[in-house]
Parts: sequence; structure tokens; C-alpha cells
Amino acid sequence: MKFGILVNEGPFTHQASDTAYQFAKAALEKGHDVPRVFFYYDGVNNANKYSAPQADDRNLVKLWGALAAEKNVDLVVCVAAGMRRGIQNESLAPGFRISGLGQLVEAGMGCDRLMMFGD
Amino acid sequence: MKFGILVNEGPFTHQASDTAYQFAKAALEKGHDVPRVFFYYDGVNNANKYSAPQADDRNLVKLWGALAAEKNVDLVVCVAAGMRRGIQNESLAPGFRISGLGQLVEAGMGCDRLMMFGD
Amino acid sequence: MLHTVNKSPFERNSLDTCLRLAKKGSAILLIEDGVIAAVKGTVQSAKIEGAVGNHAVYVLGPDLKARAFSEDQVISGVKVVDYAGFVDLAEEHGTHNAWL
Amino acid sequence: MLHTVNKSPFERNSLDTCLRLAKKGSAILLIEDGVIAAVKGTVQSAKIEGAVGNHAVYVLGPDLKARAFSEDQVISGVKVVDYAGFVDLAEEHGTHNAWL
Amino acid sequence: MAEFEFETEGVKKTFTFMNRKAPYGTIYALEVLETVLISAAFEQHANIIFVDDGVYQIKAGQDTTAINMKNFSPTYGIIEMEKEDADEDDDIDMVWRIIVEKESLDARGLTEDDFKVSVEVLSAAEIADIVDASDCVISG
Amino acid sequence: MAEFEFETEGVKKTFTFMNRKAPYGTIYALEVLETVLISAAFEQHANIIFVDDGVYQIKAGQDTTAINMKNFSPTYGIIEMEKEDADEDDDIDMVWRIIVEKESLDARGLTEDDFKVSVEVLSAAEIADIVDASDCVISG
Repeated sequence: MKFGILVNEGPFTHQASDTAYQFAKAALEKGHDVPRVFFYYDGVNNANKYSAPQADDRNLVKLWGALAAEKNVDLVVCVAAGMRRGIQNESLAPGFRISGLGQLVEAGMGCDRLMMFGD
Repeated sequence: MKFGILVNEGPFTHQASDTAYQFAKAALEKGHDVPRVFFYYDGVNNANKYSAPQADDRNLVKLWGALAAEKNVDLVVCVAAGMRRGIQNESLAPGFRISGLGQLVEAGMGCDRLMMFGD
Repeated sequence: MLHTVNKSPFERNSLDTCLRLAKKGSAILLIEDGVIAAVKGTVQSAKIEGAVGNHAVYVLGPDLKARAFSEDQVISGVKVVDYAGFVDLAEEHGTHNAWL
Repeated sequence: MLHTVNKSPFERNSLDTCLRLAKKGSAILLIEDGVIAAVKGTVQSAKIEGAVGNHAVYVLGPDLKARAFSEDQVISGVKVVDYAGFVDLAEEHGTHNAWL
Repeated sequence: MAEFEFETEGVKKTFTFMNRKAPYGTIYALEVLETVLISAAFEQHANIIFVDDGVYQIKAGQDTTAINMKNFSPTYGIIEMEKEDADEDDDIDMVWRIIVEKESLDARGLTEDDFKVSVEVLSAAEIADIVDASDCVISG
Repeated sequence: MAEFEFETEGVKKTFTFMNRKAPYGTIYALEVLETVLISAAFEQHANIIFVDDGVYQIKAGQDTTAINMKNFSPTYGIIEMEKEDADEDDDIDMVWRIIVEKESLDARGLTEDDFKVSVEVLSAAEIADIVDASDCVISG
């Protein structure tokens, strides 16, 4: 089954992106596809390449990036939401790309389920 | 009177940093001092230099920076909260500086009021 | 002490906790989505109607206007202030306690 | 339909709205701070105790454990699942509706 | 980076946009609106639903000058026009509904006359059926 | 940039840390804790108060392994030790109180025995007096 995922909050302040990541990982481990994760609202902050949490804490920016590399997940940051909040090519972490909100609607159209995680 | 200000949320998603800015501006216009604004939690995102909202929207990163330049306000971003969320020297907007959480406690000790704005 | 509440009483419990923990005689200012609590004729109105006897209650006018509430929809006994008035309240009432 | 609620019933109104707008027979999964609603013996417990007759109610075990709730504190009729179980519920129950 | 292309040719789904938050205190109302507008470009069906404090989003008379934020409420008028176009033009296969929950209105002492757009006022039970039958739910 | 130096020599204030949110769903509990620890370096008085879902922050037995987040609850033990040091050492002029609201406990069916640190259980009215007498309130 194809799961599209929408992430509405940044890392750390809200648990939403942790839960989204754990869901994506569990779905992939079960043999499902996660063709796209779309980052909207403060979710764009998951793609901030300057994020450097303490060594004993999880690094969600890197965890998402590794998922993209290992499992072919398309990590899309909303261009308009990203511009507002300071996620542009200069601050974009590896594994993510910036595109339009149409990519969220397409994920909803093309996946069997659209899962949403936010505040 | 000296007002210290603590900002807990980033720009756009929550109104908190707008309200904090309007409060600071009103206090300065009344002849009070605002020696320091401390950015903690997601508030550190107010200092993201890549923030570029649409032309018909307010740009809080620039508004804070202008306040610092014109009114001698010390804009301090918490180093630990900023590291987590990707606000480091490379992404820091003009007018802000990065320092420790002690600067918040000092603002509480040294100001007549510590005003807090968050979610 | 100046208490501020910035969330709708329909959505969160912050106004309830503020009213439970605010000392009699302290001031309460409703800001941001918190202004919804200051409006007459909702199922939440009783909270602020009950509070005006024990507290000086204020509401931020700019936030009322943004949400299309007029001043005559504000519960009787609640005073409308602007940002300059907010600064005055902070000066006058001592420590700020933001119920977040 | 699979509904998820991620906020404490003490703090927000999202569980109330979920229960008002969830069709009878649909599934509800409590996650993150929402797991607090699944715990016995609180003044909020009646909400989920009432819901188990009309809905299949689940709670995310990893979130319970993080908050130091044991499985025997969970309201009777509520099933505990892990992230893999969350995926199964999403597969089984159709459209996801997150009450944010 | 694994750019993915979806097969969306001929796909027609029903999106529910569940608006539950007051405007301006948070940005969710505005950013959900942007998603509604984009979904029109894909000619998808849409239920644009206002419940809880979300009903305040469509109140007439919003004036954000003094808070220095963008008043985005005129965009709801654009949504209403998109809906009318879809209703009237036989070549557009897109059903849009703008719905307000009666229970949320009553709790706030509001009526349809307070709104800047035409809405269907439905009960919680009626809305439950509509949402349950939709393919994707996006809330804010 | 206008770096400012405060005159804090000899200043002694009372900080109230108002913890109202459950742990892990949001980061506020953890980042407030960091502020409490820093305030010790300045030897300030502190009321560390747990009300509403904040009381869950100090529950014994938290295990975050499966959510892959840092279990920060051991830090409350450090806070307790700081408080004990201040209570016992005459050279430290710092009064710390760790307070839980009785009404919040009762609503959640909790007792003092559920907690990993020693607390004062006080009524809302008693807490109101303590908070009202403090100089700075930091909540999360």
C-alpha cells in the first residue's frame, strides 16, 4: 500500500515529526511504500541543515535524510511555507527538495492513504 | 521602566512573536527601555536570516532587526535552543546574537518586568 | 500581577487555570485568540462574566478587531485597551504571568 | 476511517470534537499526549469509557510507556498497539483523520 | 533525493479540509486556504468544513490593520467563486461544498448572517457522514 | 547589535517556573528545566510548580526508548538535589520550592507516591499567593 505523509510541525518543539518518522519507518519495514513525505507549515523546519542537537538526542533532519537515501522517499518542502520560515536552497538539508503545494495534493491523489501529523 | 521580553515561538505559525514585537514597540514609544529580547524554544526561528515572506506580509525577522538597530535592543538567541533548531551563526540574521540561557535569567534579574509571549 | 491569556476558552484550558490560580484583585488581559473569552452570548461567556467581580479584566482591542468583534459585543465590565494600554497595565500591575 | 487524537483531553477540545464528529463504528487511535485520555481513574476517563461502545479505540503503547503509564492503567476495551499496529490500523480503516 | 512522479491522470478524489482554529492566533487557517486553492487546479472534489473556532475564520468584518498581519479573509470569497464556477460550468467535474457545523455556531451565538460567504449549515451527524466518505482529510 | 550588560550584582529575585504541559508531546518541559538549572548558577529563589498536565512531568517510571526521544526526567532529581543543597548549606542564600497543585493531582487520580521527587502538595489558593509574590514567571 502507498502511504503519503504530511508533516505540519518542526522537529523538537512538537512530537509530530517524531511520530511521522516512526510511522514512515514502520510502514517501510512492513513492506509498504512511502513515496512522498510533504513538509508544510512549521514542518519545513525539518529540512534545516543547520540543526545540530546534542549528541544524546535524536537528529530528525538526518533521520529523514537517511530514510530518503535508503528507502527512496521523496522529501518535499513547500516552497511558500519554506520561504516564510527561512528554508531555502541555502539552508536545505541533503535529501530534501523544495517544490510547490501541488505536490501535496498529488500525494493525496496518488497514494492509498494520506497520513497527517501536526499540533 | 525596563522591560525584558521572552519570545517562545517562531514567526508566522503563532501570533506570539507579533504580539511581543507590538508590545516592545509600544513600550519604546512610551519612553520605556527594552534592553533585551530573549528568543527561546521555537522563538529562535525569529532570527533565521533566510526568512523571506511575501511582499504583502510583515517580515518579523527584519522588524526585530530594525528595532535592534534603531532603539539599541539586545536581541539574544539561546545557543542550545538554536543549535537544536538550526539557528547558528551561518543562519543568523543581522541584529541578533547567540548566547547562553543565563542571559534570560539576567534579563529577569535586571529588568523591572519580564514579559513572556508564547503558545 | 498581570495575567495574560492568549488562547480561546473553547480550545484550551488556560483560561480555566488562570481563573483558578489568579489571586483576587489581580488583573487579567485577554489577547490573541484569548479575546474570544471576552465576547458576549457564547457558551463560554459565563467565565469572564464571573471573573469581572474578582479581577480587573481587559481585552486587547487590535485582536478583537482582527477577529471581527466589535466593542459592543464585549462583556460588560471588561475594558478594551490597545498595545500602549497593555504596556501601562504591565507597568501598573507588577509581575507578568502568561498562561501559555 | 481512522481518527487520531494527539492532545490531552485536559488541555484541548480535540477529543471532544473527534467524538462528536466520528461516525459510529470508525476507529480512534490515541497518540502522543492524547494517550492521557486512555487512562483509568481521571476526571476525563468517562469520555473514552463511553466511546468504546461506539468505536474501536486504540492507544499507542510507546507513548504510554514514555509517560509512565502501564498497560493495566488503560481503560477496559481499549487496545494497545505499537507503530507497526498503527500502520495496520491505517491500512485497515481507510482515510486518516487527524484531529489537530 | 528521490523525486517521485505520481500517476494522477484521471484521478478524482474527495478532499476534506477541516478548519478548527481561530484566525490570526495561528497561521493554520491561511495555509489550509492555500491548499484548498491548489486542489482546484487538480479539479478535485472538496468539502471545506468549519467547526469549533474555525467558524470565526469566515466572519465578515475582519480588520487586521492594528495587529499588522495580512487579512486573508477575502480569499474565502475566491473559494466561493471557485465553487460557483464549478457548480455552474458543466465542463468542470468538481463538487465543492462549504459547510459549517450547527453545534459550533450555536455554542458561539453565531448565525449564517455573520459570514462573508454562503455556507451549508449541517449537524455534527451529517458532517460525520460526509467526512467519513472522503478520501483525504487535511486539517488545521 | 546592541549587547547589553545588566547590573545583577547582589540582585536576588524569586522566579516562578510554571509547568503546565505533559512531557514529550511538546518540548516545553525539557526547556523550562534547563532554565531552572541556569537560575541556580545565579543563586535566585525559585518556585518550581507543576499544575494541570505538568504534574505528569515528574511521574516515576518514564521510558522513552520506543519513541526514540531523550528521557529527561532524571534531571528532576538534579533539581531536587540543588534544592536540598540550598536548604542545608547556610552559605547558599537560595530558597527553592517544588510544588504540585492538589486540584490537578486529584483530577488525575495521582498521589505524591507517583512522583520521583519530593514535593509540597498545595491548594490552588495557596499557590496563587506564592505566584503572586514572585518577581518573574516563566511558564511552559
